[in-house]
Amino acid sequence: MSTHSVAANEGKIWDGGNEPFGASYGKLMMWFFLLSDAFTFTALLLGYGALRFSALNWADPDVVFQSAPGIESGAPLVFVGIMTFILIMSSVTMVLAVEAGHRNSKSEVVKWMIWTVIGGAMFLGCQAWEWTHLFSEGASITKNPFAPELVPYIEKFVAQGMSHHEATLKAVNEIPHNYEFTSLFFTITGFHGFHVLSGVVINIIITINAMAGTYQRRGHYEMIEKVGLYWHFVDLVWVFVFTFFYLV
Amino acid sequence: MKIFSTKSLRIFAVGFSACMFFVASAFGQAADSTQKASGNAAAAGGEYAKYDAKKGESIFSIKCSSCHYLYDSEGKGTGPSLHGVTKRAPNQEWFYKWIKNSQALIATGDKYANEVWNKYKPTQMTAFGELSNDDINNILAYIETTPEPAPKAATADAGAAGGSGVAEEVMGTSYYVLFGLVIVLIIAVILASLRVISTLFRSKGERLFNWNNINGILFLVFLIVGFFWIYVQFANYTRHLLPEAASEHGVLVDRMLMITFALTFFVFVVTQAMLFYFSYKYRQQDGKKALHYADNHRLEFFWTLIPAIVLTALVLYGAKVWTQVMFTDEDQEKKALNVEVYAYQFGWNIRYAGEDNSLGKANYMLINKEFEVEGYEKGTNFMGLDTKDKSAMDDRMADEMWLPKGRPVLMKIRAQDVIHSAYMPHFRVQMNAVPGMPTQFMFTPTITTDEMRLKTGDPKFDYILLCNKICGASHYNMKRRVKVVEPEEYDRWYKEKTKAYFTKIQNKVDSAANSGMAQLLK
Amino acid sequence: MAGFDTKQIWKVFFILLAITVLEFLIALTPALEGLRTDYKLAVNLTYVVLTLFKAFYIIAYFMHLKFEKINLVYSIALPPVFVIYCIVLVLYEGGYWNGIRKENVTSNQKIEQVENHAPEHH
Amino acid sequence: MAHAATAHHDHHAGHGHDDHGHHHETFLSKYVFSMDHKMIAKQFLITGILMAFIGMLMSVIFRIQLGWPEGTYPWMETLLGKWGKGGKLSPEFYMGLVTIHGTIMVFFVLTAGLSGTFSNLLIPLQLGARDMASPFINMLSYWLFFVSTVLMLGSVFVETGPASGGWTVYPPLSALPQAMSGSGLGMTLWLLSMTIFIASSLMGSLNYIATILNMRTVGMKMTRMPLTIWAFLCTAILGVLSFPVLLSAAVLLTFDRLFHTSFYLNEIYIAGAPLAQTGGSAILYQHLFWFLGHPEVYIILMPALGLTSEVIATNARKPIFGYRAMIGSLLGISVLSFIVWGHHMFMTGMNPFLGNVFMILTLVIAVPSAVKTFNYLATLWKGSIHMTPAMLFAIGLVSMFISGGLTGIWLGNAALDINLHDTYFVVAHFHLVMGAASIFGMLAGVYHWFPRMFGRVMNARLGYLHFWLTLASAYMVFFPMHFIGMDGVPRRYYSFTEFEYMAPWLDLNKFISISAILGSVAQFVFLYNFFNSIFRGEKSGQNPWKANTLEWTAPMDVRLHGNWPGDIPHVYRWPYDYSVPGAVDDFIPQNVSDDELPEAARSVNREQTLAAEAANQEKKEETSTLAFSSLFSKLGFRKG
Repeated sequence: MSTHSVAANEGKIWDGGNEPFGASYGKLMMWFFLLSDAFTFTALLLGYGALRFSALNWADPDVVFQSAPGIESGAPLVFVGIMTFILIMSSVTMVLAVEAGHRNSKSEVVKWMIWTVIGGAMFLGCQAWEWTHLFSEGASITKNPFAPELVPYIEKFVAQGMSHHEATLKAVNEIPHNYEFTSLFFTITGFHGFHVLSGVVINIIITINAMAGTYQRRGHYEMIEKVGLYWHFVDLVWVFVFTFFYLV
Repeated sequence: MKIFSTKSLRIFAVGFSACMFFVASAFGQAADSTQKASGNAAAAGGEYAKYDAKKGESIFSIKCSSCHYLYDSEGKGTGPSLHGVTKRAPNQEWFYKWIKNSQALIATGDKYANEVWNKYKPTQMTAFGELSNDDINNILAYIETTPEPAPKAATADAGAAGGSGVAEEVMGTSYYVLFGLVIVLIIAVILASLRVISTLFRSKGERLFNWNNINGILFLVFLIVGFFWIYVQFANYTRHLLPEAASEHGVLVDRMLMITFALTFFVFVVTQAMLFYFSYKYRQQDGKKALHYADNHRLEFFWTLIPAIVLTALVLYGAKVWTQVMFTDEDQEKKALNVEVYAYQFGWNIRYAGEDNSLGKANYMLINKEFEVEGYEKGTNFMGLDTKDKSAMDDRMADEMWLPKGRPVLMKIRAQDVIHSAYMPHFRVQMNAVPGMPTQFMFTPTITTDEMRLKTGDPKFDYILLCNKICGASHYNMKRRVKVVEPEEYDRWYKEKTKAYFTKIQNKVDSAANSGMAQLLK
Repeated sequence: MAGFDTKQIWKVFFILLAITVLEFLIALTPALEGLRTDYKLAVNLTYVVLTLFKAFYIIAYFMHLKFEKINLVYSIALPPVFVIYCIVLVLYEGGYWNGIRKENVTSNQKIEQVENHAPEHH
Repeated sequence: MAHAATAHHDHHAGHGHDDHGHHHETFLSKYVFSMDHKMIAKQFLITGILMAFIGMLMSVIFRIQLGWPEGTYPWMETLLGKWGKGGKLSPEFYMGLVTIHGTIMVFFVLTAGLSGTFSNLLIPLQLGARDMASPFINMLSYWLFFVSTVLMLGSVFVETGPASGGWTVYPPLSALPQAMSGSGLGMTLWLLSMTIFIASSLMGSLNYIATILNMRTVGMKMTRMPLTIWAFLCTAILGVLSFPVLLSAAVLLTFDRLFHTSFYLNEIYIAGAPLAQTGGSAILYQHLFWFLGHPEVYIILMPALGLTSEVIATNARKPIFGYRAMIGSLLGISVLSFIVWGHHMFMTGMNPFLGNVFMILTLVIAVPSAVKTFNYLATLWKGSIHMTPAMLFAIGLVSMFISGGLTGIWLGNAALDINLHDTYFVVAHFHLVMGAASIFGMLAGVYHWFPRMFGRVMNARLGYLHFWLTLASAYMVFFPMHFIGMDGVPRRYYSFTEFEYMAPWLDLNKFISISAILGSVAQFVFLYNFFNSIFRGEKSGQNPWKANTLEWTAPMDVRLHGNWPGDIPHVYRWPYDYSVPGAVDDFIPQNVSDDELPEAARSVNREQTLAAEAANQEKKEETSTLAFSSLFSKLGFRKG
């Protein structure tokens, strides 16, 4: 076996002095980092799954997410649909930037990168709106106005002459209830949002670099590819968050 | 040529100062313990003489002793030592409030309460809402009228082997410290002299020591001495191990343990012997060359396959025992004696199902709430029992866990604050107590406490329930006595216990056994 | 470079869009209300499967994994097997907790009780 | 051919491999914010040693409490202040010491100190790379580690005391400041420190993986890598996949603490009031924690096993037995380690059905472990063992690994775990198998590669003294604990005076404490030897142990950034060609090609081994003049 001594390099990919994965160390590190980050999100979603499975009741997503700017209620999931579309769209522009990078086309890279940054910023804006809206409904990381056990109280308070909104706020502030749903929602979407935010920041930096011609000088646009991987990963995570929080 | 090089001197200095450090500590300790005056006992507490110190003692031993000692426990218990506490606190009323809920008292801005809090915070005292003012007076009576025990040396009853009383204790300590000192000294002397001798030899161009031989031989010596030492340990320590399992499934567990022990010990002896013997045998010697021998697939195949087969057998057997122990069907559970242990920092509340053999439900939000049930007196609901659940009404509270021999026991385990673990080593029973997630363990005690006392030859033997999951400062002192008795004796005790739970209510239930109360229970 | 041409990218985009729209249809079509309540598990599994499809397209095409060397593909695709194992076990465990919780709901954990003894709330 | 390697490096513009030797170095860039992997390795090592001593002295303090529970020591009050009132260690601080001792030892000494040091030192050197893939991230990894150690030690000095929930910090105990004093600021610092540590570990691991995959020199096939590198690779993969799960667990715990969420809290009544936080599950944390926690055990152990493989083969002058089986068992252990975490939770209220699943998978791990043990024994068999201090420690590791590993068969069995869970038996088990064994591996590594780090050799006789004292005291401390544990004595108890049935063990506890103190004193011998040898040790030759691996071909000028002047040597063989029949010397370095060897030693394979051995007997006295003309023969170090 290994005691066989052969010529140093027969040109096989695993023989050393080579890149067996056909990827530079930077790309490899990004891939493995993403794998690692995937486990972080997995653990969070696992916590979500286990707690949801163990809970005796759970908020109905159709009720929670039924608002969009301009529509106070009655449009379930429309807004998150828009958010999903924005994020997928920005993923597409990112791929287009990478593709342009392969053709060493600086102007196109910059164009698509700017679109990607805009997409990311729009997504963040949407998330900010959604959070604000939920806050205004009385939700926070430790308050869950959608908890089914609050419904009778809200009804009671409404019967006492309060508006539905007031009654909800009163109930959520005074009655102990299970707020796992909102805790998990804000934690996980927050963690995802944090990833989007850092992605946008990184995208801005590399857009500026691309404008300045750094990658042109370097001769390749691999940096765009690496950052692109990260950006798609953020999209990927959203796909799961979307399914598990909004649909299931 | 220097006889004492700076290097050897320095090694010596390090070792020596380390030893002196411990010797000094030991004597510091000796001096300290001899100074412990046998202070004048029982002087205080005159005004508490009218209360029942005996009752107070029993409550103290259950509720207080995890964290408090009576005398001189500087640094030992989690809380202060209590003798003389009535002189420190403002008045009797203060104790009622403090013991029932110290945090609430602190929040009111009470001066002394805050003083105590500032001294001990953030360690909090468990709230004992269930204690009545009378109970508290009884405890105080016990605290203030109990004389300080004479120093250990006089009583000299400390445990079977541990040995000893203060004087011997100090002797023991010094002995060990001196022992350590001597070893280090010897090593230092050997080192220094080796250095001198080898320098002498080296100056003549010779090597005195063949370290390969020395280390090789030391491996052999280590092997022999080590095995002898292990033998000595088995000879000395096996008698201190747990006595035979006192439960039905415990016998299975023990059998499994013996098989695993035999197997692993055999492998242990063989592989360690091979390792050290090879190290000795194949040490480098002049004229000997190593064998170039890189692998042997047949050999490797066998020593993969054999452990795999053995382990498969172990796993299957283990899974069988585990399944037998842990999986109980509902019928069995209904027939079994239903007992609940409710862990809190730092103690256990024990509840028995009533005549319906069904434990009432409980809700953590009701703990220590005043409760009022129609027809009952007001009381404090210290286990958070569901006052609407009829099966809770006849549940009984006990200070000790008594179990009838030969009857399956379904132990329901709950925790009030943090994770604890209900561990009863003699029954081979253990299960964590998780807040918000009741767990259970079913077992059948087979040996009564008295029988076990005969078997172990220890007249003071007792089964014990202790906490085995880190739960806070007094984790090490969270215990409850368990007593296994003949079924008839258990029945007698159980009937007596009917008075113990829902103290105030139960008195009434008894006095009005034929009234509406009894009907309510049905 | 293989796998990167504008046509392909837009094609994948439309596939992703189509799957998402399908998910919305399942979630929102009033006619399917009965299906959603009666076959909750099956509907949820459908969502999960559709999500996995989306994930596949993102990873394979956008992240370009499909066109990488097979070594890289395996080293990225295999570790999530642990995740699946972990998910199965932990969800199973969650279901077990649910059983225990159901068993221990107290009869008066309902409104009055909670109301009378409401603890301080953060 | 050599240009392949350089060309390959040019490809990664932007990091400073190629300017070795040229750039101007200040004190800061050379010793503090160095990006040279050798310097970073030294930084990890010295921080690790420092941490090890802190952790060890903590254990001495609580061992004194356990050995002499009634004793009072004036110096304790001087040292610990309010935690040692009246010269007596307080129960709160005892818990804190136990926790910080565990955390420091597990994460800072045996994860960062062991794997960080040797991965950094050996991966580029043994693979023939100029540096890590990303020297900058490598530097960042060390400094994040450093920050996390500072925070962790800071936890000891906060007013409410250090984190004290045990190193596993199970909530609710760790989530609620009301539950114990250590759950205050100390706990927050613990979590913060761990978060930073995870980032550090992740950066390190990514670097190791990328370097191992991409930066091997020409001819360094995966199947020619030394087992050390295989071990580091598996370790890094485990780290990348498992640490993030702890990160999530820590984030959720932090939220429970700071924002009053209730991921881990349910139906709690504490400090005289019901807690508003409800609806979570304490067991969820345990699942997440042990999903990391179990691989972590192997993250600790595997580098030690890797180092030992190399040290044993080199010093027994034999090829490591069953190289492929060794790799296979490393991979097997890695994979299995992800699916057995539940064996830490048999008694925690986990679904008993899962108990069966986890038990079966757990005991499967024993098989690759057994293979490793037997392979070590077979390597020693008919060897020519050079008793260097490193070799002694490597043998010690095998002994500890056997002793501790066998009790794993007990604890992995759910039925036995009923009575052994959380007792001293567990303490004995993991201290032997992952504590002592890994420390032994680390020490073996330090003695063996000290010349590579500092250009000097550590004093062997002090090494022998250190070894024998350490071996003896390790067994004296941990072996008797099995008996205590089998008697059902729980761990993490502040004293054993409160229970009658524990009384017989008071004497033995004294013995254990004395042994622990003895063992700790012995470590000062090492400390002295280590620092003394850095400055005054005997200068090492080029290849002091006559080893085959590439690191000994690089010039011993430790300041050289870039490792090899000129071209990186190519590799022609596996690293275990020791005592090859027909060869002149009893070792053939990896960079020696067949052409440079005598005819008889070429292309030796298994089948030919015995025949060649016979031939070798005849030619024993013969010295071939066809000696290889490599770097080694020119250097002409002493023989014998």
